[in-house]
Amino acid sequence: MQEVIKKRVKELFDNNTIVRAIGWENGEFFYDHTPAVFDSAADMDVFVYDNFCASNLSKYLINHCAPEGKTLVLLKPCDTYSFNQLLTEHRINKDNIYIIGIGCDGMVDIDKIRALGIKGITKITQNGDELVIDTMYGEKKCKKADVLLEKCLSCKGKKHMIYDELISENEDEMPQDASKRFDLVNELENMTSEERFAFWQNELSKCIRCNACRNICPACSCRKCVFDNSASGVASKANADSFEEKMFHIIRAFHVAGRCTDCGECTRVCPQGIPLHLLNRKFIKDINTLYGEYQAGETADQRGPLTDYTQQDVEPTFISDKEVK
Amino acid sequence: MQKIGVFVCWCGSNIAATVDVAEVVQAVKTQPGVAFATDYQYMCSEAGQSIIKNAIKEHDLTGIVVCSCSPRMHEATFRKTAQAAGLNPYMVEIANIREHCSWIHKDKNEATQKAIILANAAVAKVNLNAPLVQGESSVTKRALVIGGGIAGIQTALDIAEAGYEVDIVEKEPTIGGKMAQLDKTFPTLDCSACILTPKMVDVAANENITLYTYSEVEQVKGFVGNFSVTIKKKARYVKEDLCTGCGECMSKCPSKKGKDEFNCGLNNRTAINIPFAQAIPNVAYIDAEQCIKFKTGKCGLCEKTCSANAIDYNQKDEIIEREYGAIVMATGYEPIKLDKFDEYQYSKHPDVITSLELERIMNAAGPTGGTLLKMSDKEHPHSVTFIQCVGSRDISGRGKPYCSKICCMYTAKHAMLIRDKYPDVEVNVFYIDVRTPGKNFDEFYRRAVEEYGVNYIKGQVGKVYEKDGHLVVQAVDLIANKQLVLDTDMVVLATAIEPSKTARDLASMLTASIDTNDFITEAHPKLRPVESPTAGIFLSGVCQGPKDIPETVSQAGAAAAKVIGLLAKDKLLTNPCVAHSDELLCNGCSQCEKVCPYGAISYIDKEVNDHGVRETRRVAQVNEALCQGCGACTVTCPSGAMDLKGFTNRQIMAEVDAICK
Amino acid sequence: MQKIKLENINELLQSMAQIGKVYAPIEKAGQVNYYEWNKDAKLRLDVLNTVKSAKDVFFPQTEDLASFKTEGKEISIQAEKPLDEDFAVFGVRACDVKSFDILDKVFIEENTDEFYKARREHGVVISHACNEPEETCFCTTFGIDASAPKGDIETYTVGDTLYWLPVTDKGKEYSAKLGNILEEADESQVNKQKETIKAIMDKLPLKDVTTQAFGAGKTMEYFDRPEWKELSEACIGCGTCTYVCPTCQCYDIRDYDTGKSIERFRCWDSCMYSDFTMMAHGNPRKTQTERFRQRFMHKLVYFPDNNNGEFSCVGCGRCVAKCPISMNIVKVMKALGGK
Amino acid sequence: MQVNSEFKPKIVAFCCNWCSYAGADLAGSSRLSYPADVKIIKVPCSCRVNPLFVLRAFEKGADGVIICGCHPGDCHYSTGNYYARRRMTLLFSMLDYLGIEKGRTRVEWVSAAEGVKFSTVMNNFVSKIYQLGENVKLGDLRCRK
Amino acid sequence: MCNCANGNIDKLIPQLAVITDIRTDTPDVKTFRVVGVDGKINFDHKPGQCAMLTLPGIGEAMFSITSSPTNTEYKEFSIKRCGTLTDALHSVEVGQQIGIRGPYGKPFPVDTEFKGKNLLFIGGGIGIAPLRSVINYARDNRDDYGKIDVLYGSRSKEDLVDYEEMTNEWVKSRDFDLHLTIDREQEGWDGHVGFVPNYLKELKFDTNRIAIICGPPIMIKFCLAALIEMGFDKTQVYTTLELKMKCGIGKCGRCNIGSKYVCKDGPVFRCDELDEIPNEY
Repeated sequence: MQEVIKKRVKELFDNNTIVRAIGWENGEFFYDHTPAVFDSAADMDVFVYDNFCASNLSKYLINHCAPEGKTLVLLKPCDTYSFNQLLTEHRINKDNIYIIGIGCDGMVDIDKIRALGIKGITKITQNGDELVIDTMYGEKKCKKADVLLEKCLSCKGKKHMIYDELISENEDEMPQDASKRFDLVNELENMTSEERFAFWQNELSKCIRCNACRNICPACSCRKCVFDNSASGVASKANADSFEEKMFHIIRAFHVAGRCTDCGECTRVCPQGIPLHLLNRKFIKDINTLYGEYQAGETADQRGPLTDYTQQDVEPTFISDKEVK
Repeated sequence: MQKIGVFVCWCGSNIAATVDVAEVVQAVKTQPGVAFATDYQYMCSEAGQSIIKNAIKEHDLTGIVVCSCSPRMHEATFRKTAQAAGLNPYMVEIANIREHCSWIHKDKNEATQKAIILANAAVAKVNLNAPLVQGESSVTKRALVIGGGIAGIQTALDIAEAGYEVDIVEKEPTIGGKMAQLDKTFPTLDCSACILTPKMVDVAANENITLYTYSEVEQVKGFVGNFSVTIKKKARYVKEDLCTGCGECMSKCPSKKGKDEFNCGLNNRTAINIPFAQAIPNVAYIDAEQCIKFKTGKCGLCEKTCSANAIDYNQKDEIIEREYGAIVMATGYEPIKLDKFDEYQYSKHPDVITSLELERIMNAAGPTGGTLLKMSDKEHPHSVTFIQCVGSRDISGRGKPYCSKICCMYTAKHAMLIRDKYPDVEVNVFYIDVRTPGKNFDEFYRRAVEEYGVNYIKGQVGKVYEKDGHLVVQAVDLIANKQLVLDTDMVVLATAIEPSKTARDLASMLTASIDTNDFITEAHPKLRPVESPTAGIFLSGVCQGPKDIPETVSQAGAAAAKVIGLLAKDKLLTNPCVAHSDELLCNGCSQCEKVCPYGAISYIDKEVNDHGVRETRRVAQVNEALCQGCGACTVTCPSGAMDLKGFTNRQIMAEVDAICK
Repeated sequence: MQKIKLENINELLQSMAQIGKVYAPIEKAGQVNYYEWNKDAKLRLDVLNTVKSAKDVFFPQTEDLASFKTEGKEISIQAEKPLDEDFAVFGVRACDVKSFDILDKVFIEENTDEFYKARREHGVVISHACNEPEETCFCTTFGIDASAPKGDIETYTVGDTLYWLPVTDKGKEYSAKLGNILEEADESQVNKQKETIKAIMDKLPLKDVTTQAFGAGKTMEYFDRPEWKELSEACIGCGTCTYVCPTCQCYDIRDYDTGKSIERFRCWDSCMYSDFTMMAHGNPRKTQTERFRQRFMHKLVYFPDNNNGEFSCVGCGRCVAKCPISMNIVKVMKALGGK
Repeated sequence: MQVNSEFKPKIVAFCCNWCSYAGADLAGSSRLSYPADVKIIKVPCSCRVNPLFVLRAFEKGADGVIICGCHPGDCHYSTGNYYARRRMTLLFSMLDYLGIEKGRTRVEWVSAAEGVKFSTVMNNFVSKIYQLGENVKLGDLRCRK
Repeated sequence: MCNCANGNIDKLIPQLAVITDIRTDTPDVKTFRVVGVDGKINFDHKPGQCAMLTLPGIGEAMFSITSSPTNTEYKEFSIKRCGTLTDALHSVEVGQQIGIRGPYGKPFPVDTEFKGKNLLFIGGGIGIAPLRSVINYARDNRDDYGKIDVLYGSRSKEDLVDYEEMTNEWVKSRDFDLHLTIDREQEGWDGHVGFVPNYLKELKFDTNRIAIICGPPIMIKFCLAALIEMGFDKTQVYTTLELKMKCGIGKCGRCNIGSKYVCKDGPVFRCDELDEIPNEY
């Protein structure tokens, strides 16, 4: 697949369809690929596409859809939702963008492999459902499904929501575990209020306010975040008190509620491993149950659930009236 | 930092008895920004206002807080006071220490402490207030009246008489409304058509009035003084300017199966039709659903017949855009659907009719030529039974909770007319209460009972059923306290009335508030009964609440007076507490635009200088004349670019902080 | 040298806790950071890199400086007092130990920061040698020996035993207070272990990363290099690298209104943030490229300029592991220095 | 439930200008008492209430936050309270999810004519807050010192 | 306990002071006179140095001390309204207490390089603030310096800071010439009209002097170019830089340019020194 994509992108450079391409470039190791902007066909030599290209490239387009020349972007199926959402919000200009939708069969979490006790990894190759892992201490194997990134565990499907052309072999494959998407949210909801509080207190108190979750998020694309704006009255930088991280994460989740495509980047990048997607998914679940199924970014012309209403909407009292566990 | 003066009002003993005003004065003096504080018996009095004015001048105050009654009472007063002393009126905040404090608390210490906190919150807000200036907007000197019944007609005539242009939009092919369908009117028993049709003719003749019949309001944009309305004029397939109303086409039309709406569907009409003889405009229209030409492509008889060449099968709906300064809702009413009242057999038995149907039967132009006949066999009835409050004052949920107001009187009228014309007919009226408050109303009702021998029975009808070819009414006589089983030939249902089905959609287009029964809400039930809370929207007739004709006409005149008052102005002052977008923070995401009920937000590409970086960005712009200041947009804006003047994020948070201290 | 069985380590920590607070790598919600130890804490001496470095102990992410009260035009100032009690930080890896030297240069050598200095004076650094360096480690680049971690007391894990070697006077004094919980041991096991570790270090993939191209006096040579733009292209401007870095020391001073007083506190800040140098009339570092350059130029050129050629990086590899887009100082050094 | 007699809750009530604020005025002019712990902030419409304000109140030491607006369908701005309803439903649900006592937040629709309802609502809300006691889960401890 | 020069626990902790006088210089510049709560402020400064002023809850910012060190009674700060803190300062009244810490930065070399030299001060707008301290210091130690020229310009007559002091006191000094200019013609102004760099060229100073420039970046740039054109060497020209600052002691990282920290190594720079640091200001 990597070579097919590389060849095609080079062609597009050569026939002047595009002037730049956004993809991934090789890192120091086999797993640390960096998103990169390629300016010519020759640049594409270091292009890479494999099990470790998890980053969602759609947000880079905000700064790279300038008027001169077309920018090519490689989008995995889940990334196209973010792309559509950015289109909806007029943050990017499709006229200047050329999308190649590329197939994806799930991205691998290197930390999960390490957690299996596999050390000194030098190379990983995929063999069907299995990963063959070369290490300094000999060859190891594991099931790919066991080491998928959190965000891939509730894959929305292999279908691209928007593209100019496709390089994909599994476009129509349906997600296997979509039903499990809200399992953890349910689990939390079924805890007692005290247990939930303890869970989140424990998780959120790890937050170092590095803003990685915010800055990687394609929905958090504000030119200036309220939390960075000293004139907003709520600016804060580091957590001086346990309240501040709660404030930050609640408001962040609220600001992306109805706009979050559940791309999972926030959780992927959190250096402290906070399951931030569980905040976003809570909103998604509530929106789905209360206001009807909604998937942000499915198309570029939807009206978000928070800029919409029906006269019959549920009253907020339904929360306080819920049974106390 | 501001220099704030705080003025604590005693309101006689209303405040001072429960709140230690001196303590409040002492406490606020320590607040940041407070340069002066004092108290006085009645701040709203001349003397009180002088204290404020003098303090503003003497201490060079930049803002004031008045701790007094509700801002709904005297905010305007104190703003004027401030303005008179050279202070921007929006540098005034009121701490409501009467309604929200002294009047509801008994413990003096508790009330005093709360008053201090409320004062502190107001001070905290004023510290962040900025002077605001009211904008000006122009007034388009033309009014729109939606609905061409007696309410709309009267309003339009009055406005036109004052010299202003006025347009009427009527969804039916003719104006006249419900009143045109009535036979006689209570309590004078004069002929409805005779008093209405001259007014309809006046409308047609008035140069200031433009009629859009067979038309609907599609979209309303804008705001008081500057509404922009899209009107859809439905295709009549008859050229209005050519048709003479001669009626030849109707006599030739082979399609005769359409229900005659004017006669409540009691008889049929032709596909090409003029609703009634005095219709204004007196122009035919083609009901495309009934027309053979439209259904099969063949026929065309009317076209051949028409000597004026007025028929045009290719006519299209026409979209008209017009500007207005004021809009009057006169959308009127409909009788409710009776499908939930099966016990009366209305849908099953042709001799169970509604009162409006009876009006048509009694009318000389009606389906029976004015003769009272049973619709089942066109025979003369010997007994007629009226049932009151069908769907009115209903708490079962099947009907309406309110009293429809006109039924008692029109039933008395009907009963009296029947007894007058057909003394052989026995008339029974089942009622819950007979309500006759109105000039000559009770006298009228008593005449029905005493002079005309109408049999009034207090009690509810349990059910109506057919037996041996006639109807049986099963009821309770509450006074005699016995079950009644009554044979009768006709049953007339005094059906509840409800606002026109179009009212709710129109209200949302006009952003006029509407209540749960779909009556348009007035700005104040007592003091502003003909205005909607939305500026520039006025109410005429039953759309505001059940009314009879004289009440409707007086309200129509009142609405007209309000419209004239508005159109007479050259400029309107706008509310300065409007949304404002900081273009440096704006992402251009369009979320705010989606929730704005007034279409006040638009997006433009604009070059900005963001800390030395110059670039063109898509940014939100608020039309300050359109914005009404609800603030819905501010919460959709994640970056806080959109804020509301007078209620900024910082101001509200400052109040929160002060309260939670 | 002394030793204790790892299974008894809680007893050791218990005794240490009696002397003063003990900060150690402790797991909470799946992540290991330095927290104060208590008997319910989950000690993770095996984990190489904590998420936040040990600098958190001496230069905490947030700390109060002063408290103001205002009334009318009057103000009262109540300054926070620097720490005045002894504590220990246990399990510090060689790279983090070295980072304290770098922070000392910033906070103590000139314009001394009393809050930091007090913590350094009161804190005993108990280091822990690395047994299984990871592929992200490149401490050797900065001359750090992971097998001999320095600090006031060095510790080593060999098999099921923790070896304990007080190095400085402060370390010896501290060890003396522990009584006889540790038993005497010889150094042979530890020395053997050191050799093994060194052998592994020689095989690490980043062992060849070199600082040769960088150092004092090279500001103008590197400042306008075109690579900065390419390298920074993917940078999302978060503070992850800064906040996990043991040597980054930028901070902000902010006020918080509690309603009763104004608390002035200091907190970490990041030069990667877009508002870091923002002023009302402009920003001298307008794009992420300039901010990105600043961070690496500071570590590789500016800091050496002011500190006799010493680099402000210890090769701990946290940024290598944690950067959301996998851009890091190693890639920067290779891209700029290799050519 | 143990009730601390010393506990004086801080309760912030956001009231829309057109209905609920007027309802509170009516409660006042009708002398319908409710505890002084409630302090009202006037906003033009319930849709002006930003979740930030609610959290800000808790941050600074509030024990309860209640938002009052016109009945759905009666909004002066026609649609404001519909948006407010969705926003607050989701926000409150999130707070509950984070383990914050759900009784601390509430939305009530109170019209200008419902002075009695205003007073009843406030009495009920305040007694609920007394039951819950001090808000320790969602506040900045520096403000509680 | 008190290890610091300013008698406080740490350099970052301000000491209490009080504003004893507020002078409105221009529509957006006010000069504040500050003394310690118990009389004197317990730190001395040299011309060109700065101090951090605090209004609790609003914030802290660095300002140039505009009074001369020869005046030990008080310190003055000329402050232009341009942000949250300066807005707040502009609204306070005499008697307001504030926090102050300092002195920060490297001063002008008044006792070394400047000594015995002719001095040419070039200021624009609020840029006169740091210069005023040096000018008054030089006037107070008149014998130590040669000819003094002050070239100062602003948008309009109203925007000339310290106009009264300049025209009433400075001009009375020995060997002292004041050259004022405003950007545009204005009624009631019979002085020079034109931008500072242009006026500088017109005045044709010889190179036997040291030039000190302070003003908006664009003015500094053109004045420096003009001076070079006139034959000045960069080592004869001094200027000051302005960057965001928080700590004032070269640690917080904001004002770092190359290996320099403006708060500690500046704000005064000799123009040849600027060539050695990246152009990131």
